[in-house]
Amino acid sequence: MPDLYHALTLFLLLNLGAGLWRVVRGPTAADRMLAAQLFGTTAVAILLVLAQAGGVAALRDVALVFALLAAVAAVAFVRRAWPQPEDEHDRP
Amino acid sequence: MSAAGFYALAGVALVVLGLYGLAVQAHLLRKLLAVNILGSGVFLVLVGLGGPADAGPDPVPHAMVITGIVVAVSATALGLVLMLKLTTTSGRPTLEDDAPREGPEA
Amino acid sequence: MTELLQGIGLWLILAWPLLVALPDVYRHLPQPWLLALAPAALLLITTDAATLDMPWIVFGSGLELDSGRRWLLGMSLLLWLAAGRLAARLDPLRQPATFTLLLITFSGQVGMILASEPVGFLCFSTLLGYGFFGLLVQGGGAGARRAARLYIAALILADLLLFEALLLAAYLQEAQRFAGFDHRLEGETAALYSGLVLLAFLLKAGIWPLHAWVTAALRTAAPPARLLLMGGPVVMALLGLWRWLPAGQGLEIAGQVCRALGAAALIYALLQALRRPQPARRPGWLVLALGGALLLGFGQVLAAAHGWEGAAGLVPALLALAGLLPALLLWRQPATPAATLEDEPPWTWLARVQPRLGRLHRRLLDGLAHLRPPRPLPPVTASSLAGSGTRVTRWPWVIMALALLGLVLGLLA
Amino acid sequence: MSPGSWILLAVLASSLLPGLVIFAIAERRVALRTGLNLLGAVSKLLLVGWMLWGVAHGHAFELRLALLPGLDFVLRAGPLALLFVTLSSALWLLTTLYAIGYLEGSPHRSRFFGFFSLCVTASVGVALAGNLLTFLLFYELLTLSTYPLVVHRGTEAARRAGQSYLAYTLTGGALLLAGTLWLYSLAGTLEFTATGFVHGLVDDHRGALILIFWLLIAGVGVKAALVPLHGWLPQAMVAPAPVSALLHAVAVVKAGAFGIVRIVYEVYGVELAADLGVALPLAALAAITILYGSLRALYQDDLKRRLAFSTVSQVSYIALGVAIAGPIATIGGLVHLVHQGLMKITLFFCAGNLAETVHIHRISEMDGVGRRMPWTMGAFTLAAFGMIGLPPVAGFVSKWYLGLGAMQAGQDWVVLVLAGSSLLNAAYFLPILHRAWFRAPAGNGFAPAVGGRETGWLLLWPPVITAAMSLGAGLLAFIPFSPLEWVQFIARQEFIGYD
Amino acid sequence: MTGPDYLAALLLLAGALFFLAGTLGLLRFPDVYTRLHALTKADNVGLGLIVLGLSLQSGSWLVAGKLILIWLLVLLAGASVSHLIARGARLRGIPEWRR
Amino acid sequence: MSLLQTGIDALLALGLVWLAWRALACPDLFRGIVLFIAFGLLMALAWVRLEAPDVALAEAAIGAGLTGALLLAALARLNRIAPAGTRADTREAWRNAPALLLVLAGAGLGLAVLSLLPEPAGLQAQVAAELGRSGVSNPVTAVLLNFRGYDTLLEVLVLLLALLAAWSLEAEPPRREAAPGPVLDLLLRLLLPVLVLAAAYLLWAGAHAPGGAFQAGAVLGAAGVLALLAGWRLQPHLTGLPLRLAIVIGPGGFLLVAWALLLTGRPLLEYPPALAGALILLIETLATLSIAATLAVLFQGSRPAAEPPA
Amino acid sequence: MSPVLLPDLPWEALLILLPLTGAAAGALWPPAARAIGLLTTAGGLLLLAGLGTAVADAQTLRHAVGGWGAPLGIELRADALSLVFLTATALVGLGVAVYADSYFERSQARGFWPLWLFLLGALNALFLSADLFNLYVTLELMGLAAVALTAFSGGRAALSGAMRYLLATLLGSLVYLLGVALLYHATGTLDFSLLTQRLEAGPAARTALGLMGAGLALKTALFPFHFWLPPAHSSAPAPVSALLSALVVKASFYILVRLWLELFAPLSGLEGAGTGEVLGWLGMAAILWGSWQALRQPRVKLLVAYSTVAQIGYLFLAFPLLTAAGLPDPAAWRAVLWLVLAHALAKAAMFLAAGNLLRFGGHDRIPDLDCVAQRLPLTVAAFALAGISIAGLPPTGGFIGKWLLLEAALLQGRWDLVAVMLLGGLLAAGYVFKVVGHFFTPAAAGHAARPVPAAMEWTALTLAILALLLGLAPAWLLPWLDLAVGPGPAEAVP
Repeated sequence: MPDLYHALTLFLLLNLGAGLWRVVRGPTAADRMLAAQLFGTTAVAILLVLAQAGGVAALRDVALVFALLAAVAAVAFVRRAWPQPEDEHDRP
Repeated sequence: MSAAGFYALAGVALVVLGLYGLAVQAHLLRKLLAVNILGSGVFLVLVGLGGPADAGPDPVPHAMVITGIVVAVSATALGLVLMLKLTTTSGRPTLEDDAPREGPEA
Repeated sequence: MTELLQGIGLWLILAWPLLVALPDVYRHLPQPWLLALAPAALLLITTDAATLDMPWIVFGSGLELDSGRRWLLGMSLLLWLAAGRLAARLDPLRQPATFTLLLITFSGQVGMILASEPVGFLCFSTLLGYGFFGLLVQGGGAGARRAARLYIAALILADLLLFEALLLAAYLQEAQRFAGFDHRLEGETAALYSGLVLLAFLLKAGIWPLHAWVTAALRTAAPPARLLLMGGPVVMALLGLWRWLPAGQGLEIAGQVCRALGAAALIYALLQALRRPQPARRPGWLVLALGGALLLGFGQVLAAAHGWEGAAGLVPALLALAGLLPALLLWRQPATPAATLEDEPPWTWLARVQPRLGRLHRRLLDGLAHLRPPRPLPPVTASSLAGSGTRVTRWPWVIMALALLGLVLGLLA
Repeated sequence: MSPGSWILLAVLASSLLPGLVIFAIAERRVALRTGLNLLGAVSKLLLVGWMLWGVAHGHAFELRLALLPGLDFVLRAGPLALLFVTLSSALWLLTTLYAIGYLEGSPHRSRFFGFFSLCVTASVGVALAGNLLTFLLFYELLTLSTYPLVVHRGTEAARRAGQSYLAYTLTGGALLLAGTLWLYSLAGTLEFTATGFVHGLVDDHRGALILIFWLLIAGVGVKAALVPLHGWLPQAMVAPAPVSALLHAVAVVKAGAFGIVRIVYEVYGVELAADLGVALPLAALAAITILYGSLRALYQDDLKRRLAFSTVSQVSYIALGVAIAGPIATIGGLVHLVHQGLMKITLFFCAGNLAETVHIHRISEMDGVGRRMPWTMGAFTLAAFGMIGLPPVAGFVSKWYLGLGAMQAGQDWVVLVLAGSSLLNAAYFLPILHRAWFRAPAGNGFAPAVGGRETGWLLLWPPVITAAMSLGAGLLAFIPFSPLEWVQFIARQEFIGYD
Repeated sequence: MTGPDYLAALLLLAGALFFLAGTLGLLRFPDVYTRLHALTKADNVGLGLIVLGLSLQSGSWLVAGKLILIWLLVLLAGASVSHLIARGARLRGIPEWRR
Repeated sequence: MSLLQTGIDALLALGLVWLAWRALACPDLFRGIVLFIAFGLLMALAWVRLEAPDVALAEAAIGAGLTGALLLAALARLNRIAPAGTRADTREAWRNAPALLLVLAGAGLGLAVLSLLPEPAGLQAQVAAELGRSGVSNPVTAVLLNFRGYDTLLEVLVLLLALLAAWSLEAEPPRREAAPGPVLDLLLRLLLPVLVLAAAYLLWAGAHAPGGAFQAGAVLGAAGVLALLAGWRLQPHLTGLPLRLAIVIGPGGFLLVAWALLLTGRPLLEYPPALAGALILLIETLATLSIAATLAVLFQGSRPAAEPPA
Repeated sequence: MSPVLLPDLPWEALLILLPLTGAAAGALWPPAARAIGLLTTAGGLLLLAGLGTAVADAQTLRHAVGGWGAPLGIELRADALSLVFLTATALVGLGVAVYADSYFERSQARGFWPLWLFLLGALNALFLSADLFNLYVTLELMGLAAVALTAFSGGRAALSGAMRYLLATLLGSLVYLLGVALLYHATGTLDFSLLTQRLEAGPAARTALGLMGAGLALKTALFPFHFWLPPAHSSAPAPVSALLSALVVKASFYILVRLWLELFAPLSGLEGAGTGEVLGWLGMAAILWGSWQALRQPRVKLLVAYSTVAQIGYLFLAFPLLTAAGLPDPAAWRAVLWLVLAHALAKAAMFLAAGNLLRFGGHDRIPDLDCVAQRLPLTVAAFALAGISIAGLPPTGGFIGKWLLLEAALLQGRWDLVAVMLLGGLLAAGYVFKVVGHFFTPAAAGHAARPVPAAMEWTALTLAILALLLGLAPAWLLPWLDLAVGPGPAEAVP
């Protein structure tokens, strides 16, 4: 079973790495932000798996914090940092 | 090599990256990013070197890193405010060519 | 008691004229001229001989009045009285300065006469010399001024030579009195010493071939100066020769030189006097001739090993006479305007060369000036402002990284 | 502390304290300031008189305070020190009087007199210093306290002159510091002694000693204006006349010259200096300076500049006398320290009078000024004669001993240098006299005298007094406590073989 | 491994597949709106399945509750953020993809 | 240590480095920040792998969450301030020579690090030995608030200082924001209580498990940030002394405890063993409040008093 | 010494807590900030006196924070070395505080006082700390406070300087922390005295030395890491500039000295000589480069800032002197400590004087100074006196320091150092008097005098006079310094 957990972790990590491609490519800021959101979720998943794998309950707290704060950056993006479309960030 | 070794070496790499970013990047926001990355690298070395020990992880570096993270966030916040203020005053978010020719304000 | 009085008297005849010479004093005295000379006259009449030793003055000075000196003192009194009369006729604007200078020269003259040792003699000769320079310049024409320039050049040179001679003598024999000079001068040093002294006093006396200033001065200077010329600087210079050179020591060479120069001067002066028809010129040549004659005689004495003692008493009297004689001739003669000068002084080539020398010298100095140490700190100017200010680029970061690398690698190596 | 040591502090304090108080005095309180100045000057003179009397009777004054480990702050009043101290304090009084008259009504007098007093304090300290460190301390203090005086006028020229002055003197100070430290690291002491303190090192450190000698000489040579370190001196002429007088006659150049004396005699000792082969080059340097200064002086039309180059020339007489390294020549050099001071201060006072009263700054403007200002020019004439070395003015005495000493030491060439210098002196002073006395004034003549006097009393008396003193110093050279007598006393005390 | 373990493993693998699908969608879909769609699959279903699998394994209701709470929180955040982003993209006029 | 675990660790380590590199090197600032947020996430995972859950918590709360929000907000302001032309931020500045040198330096550093790996020395034994007397059972909290409580005191003060420093610079006036919209409002209303609860939980858990004042404060601060983002503002009458009190009370309380202990004749910050737990909890509670307030206010950037009337 | 007068209190703890509490109180209740600030600063002096007597009694005071003791907890340590730096801090701090009271307007002052108290507390904490990581925290506290103060006036130059400073100080601290990490894992302790016992030469120690040295050198602005200093120090408000130049750069230097004296130099087998030489070369380069730059600056404050760069170079000259001897050479350290004191006082006075000039004329362009000597005599005196001390001219503290250092260099035959020191002194005199010269001249465009409060003039002058008095009192103070650098062949000095 632990091997499964670890394999799952590795898989999720690889998954995460693939998602990075979207962050790099964009093309719009929204896309990048979406990818970040996916990261957060994946990280929560990884943490939960690891908590189970290592028997470290505290990692669930970490996951909880992630889950709680996942929205903060995205909201900050939407409310503050999302550039107007005429800005160069959003040009494909 | 243990896993901790990976992280310690990654920390070294982050330090190098941070240094380089700090040196060659002009934009202040990026310089602040570089400082943060540099700091993360140092923290990684600090904890990573502790490695897996028989007596369990050494809590002292953990405490030190937590302290360091708070310092980093404080400094980053201050740096951001400074950068914004500077950009408001000079129109540029960089330090380039802004030799203080004019006198300071009395 | 009398000694004290005499001492005070000796002092007074020197100091009193100097005091009166101050214009502020002079102006407030009745008959200042006579008053100034009075102590000298009084002393001359009342005292035969007097000495005053002043060990704390300069290098231990002394004043002395003896029979020989009385002759000369008398001459001086007469001459200066006459000169005072002449000066009184001058342009009132010039009178005060002339009187002052006359009194200064008088003091110098009397001091030289009375001095009992060479340093004192030298001191007073300075007083006389520079005072007389003033007299020549004062009230004379352009010719007189030129003469004065020549004179002062000769004077400075002569004083220097005398200073050297004196140093030599003092070094050789630690004696600073005239009396002590006689003995230990020997060989080359003796020749050097006598050569220095001879040259110095010949310069001061204006003997041929160094006579240019004398003739010029006699033609163009103001009357009082002309009157004093022979009895003042010239005679005093000859007196100096007499005092400074150890007569009777068999200084052969010095004697020969003196004789030769004296004869040449005599002949030259006589020939010139005969060649020039103008009577106004004659006193000048007479003075020259007289000087030459005196020198000739002096040379004789100098060269003689013995037998000059008899002449000793005569010398001052002779000098006094020589001082008075031209004065008599010049008494009423007017000065010649400088414009009519026909014979240039023989040193005129110097005047032609001098500018060139001056240029050369100046060039040399310019060269030297460029060798000065580097300029002081550069001043701050507008242009230096524009270029400065800090310029902070990224390179320090790179350097820092380099240094970091160097440190780390250096330590690991 | 020896019993009489407080007097040394008192001598320093007598100018230091008034100086510090004067800084704080409001500009308009002339009487208070003047009173303080004079109180300080007179009390200093009295104290110095006391010390003179004491030293002449064999008392010793010494003050020793710990400064650094192994190094003390030492003040000692020996005969040599007192020579300089007396000169400084006497001339300070006169210069103060003169300055009061000279600066009447001009701005910033509190500052001026404050630094003036500091300057005198420093020069007295230089004189009294009992070891090289103390000497160095006061030497630099002198530089610093003189600087504000040089730039006092606040013009651009003054500022540049000040920069130049500092560039030279501070460099000199640095060299002196280097030499001092090096010497200290070798010898372990810096205490002045009558025959020098470095004998023991000569076997092991011959080369170092020679180098140190030149470092030290270069250090003090800047102030003594040895060629080629003299460049600051003529430039410093932009300062007011009392400052020039002080710089040239009393404080700065004399401190340098005095330093040379101390170094040659009391650090190295004459014999060692001769043995190391450094005395002769020093003499040659001094001789070159003498001639060079005179030559430069010939071509100056600005009166003060001419006097400045004359100073360059004349001060080196002191160095020359010291470097000849015989007792008689030393007497000549040391006595010239005083004589030159008296004469040169007279000349500068007179130049100041001319500038202040009839606004003459150039020699070409001096035609006929003798009639307008007979006393001033009389004093000037006397001092100029002294400079030329005509008997019986003081300069003659110096030259006499220098010449005699040179011959005694077998350095005959020095006599020629002296003769050449005299000729040049005559060549640049006599034309001035000629103009002043015998030429007719140009144009409308000079501004008429006010109230029948040629100038203010405070301006007139100091030069007349100093002129009289220079005459007296020569004429009465052998009376007790005359400079010459005192110098001979020094020579008797400090040179074995001279009596 | 017992039965629940297999179930849990299956759930976990399914969750992982959904994550993969979400990621692939994020990478392959042509515009922001369609990518949003893919992302929510990962959020909601992927994490949900993993949480479910882990809850089975945790053996404690408390832990299971906590896991589900975390999932709910992620759901809440994901839904809100997706909405906000979609709305923002519309407001900013980012064009929809059309075939 | 299985191969899988090594793979995870290697992947994480490489991912960290790659993310850092891209975050610094990519030409677009916004992308850089997003990558940096991702970097923070991975850092938290790395901490987990390094058996440092406390750090992971702090990193998750502060490093990933708050720093990201801070950076994004700053970027937003920057875009508003700087005209588009001058904002062109990144030159392609990667140059080879210094990079090479730095890599060499890094290699040297790495060697030094490797030399230490075999037998690192640590304090875990001492900590374990004294844990009983520290008043808490979580060793990290014991170190943070008892063994090295002095560091933490200074640390809290650093945060206060940063805030004061930011306040001493009057930032640009805040602008009016668009209405939050119903979804965001709902999100906030749902999330806020949870966040507060979570903060309280972390604070309470800190005594015996990973957690503590910083983490709790960060979570609470995130609540504040979220509220600010949703357009909530402090009532004007609260922006004065009350706000300052909230900010100062953490370090102030800590200092007061220190003074009180000093006055009883103890060394600096020596807790009586009986009271240690209570005192630590008190300090942590106050610190949590202050940290939260400070972080939220720092996010806002300027003094709340400068808000325009709504 | 006098336990009757001063009770036995934990002075070191009080010295740290008092300003920090003041800062917090000032932040809480701004209207009282001024009173709190002044009282706290003055109170620090009293506490320092208490600490001084205690140290005089016990030589080294150790204070185990939290009662835990060395390996586990943090220790405070007060000895003569820290006392030297604390004294400089207290004196300069008081002067600057009084000055700042007049300098800042009321509204500004409220912000200033807490920041200043933070800085003061951080400095005190730093000088009293014996723990490597605690030093890092104090460094950060100090650095951020300094940055905040630098940016305080809010002008463009100030902000730019502060930003640069922030980045430099963060970088320096982090690099230092990396070194700490290595040392901690090499030895398992952070405490100085334990480290001394446990540290062995090896790659870790060497790398740690290199890293900590580089980081601290960056924070100390040693050439060529000085790039951040002139913009920051010249653009900050005058009292802040004074604090930065006089104290803040000294703090990191203090750590470096500590590390060197207690950790690295005693390590046999560690080729410290090479490092010492490198630091010495950099010091020499700093002296020459800084002085030369100072000479070229058109503004007073920039000039003074570059002067700091140069003066820091002097401090680093001691490192080769120490290692060349093989053993600790107290002469060199004594000189350095003396220079630290003298420079702190003098440089503070100079910056305060420059602030007065700025207030007076509205600018600090050197050629445009307008007859300042007449109108601000006290300021001019302060600047000149301080400048004299900076240039190492007698009779000032700077001179004594330079003398001692030169002596140490000469005794070891280091002519290169001697030459550089002398040249540096000359250049220093050059730039000081470049300014002083312009004090006397009128400007091309003159202006009316603007009032400068008397307190500002007098504080500058007082500090300058203290620097001057320092030159007169070495006989009394040197024994203290000897205490600070430990026993050694001090008597070997002839």
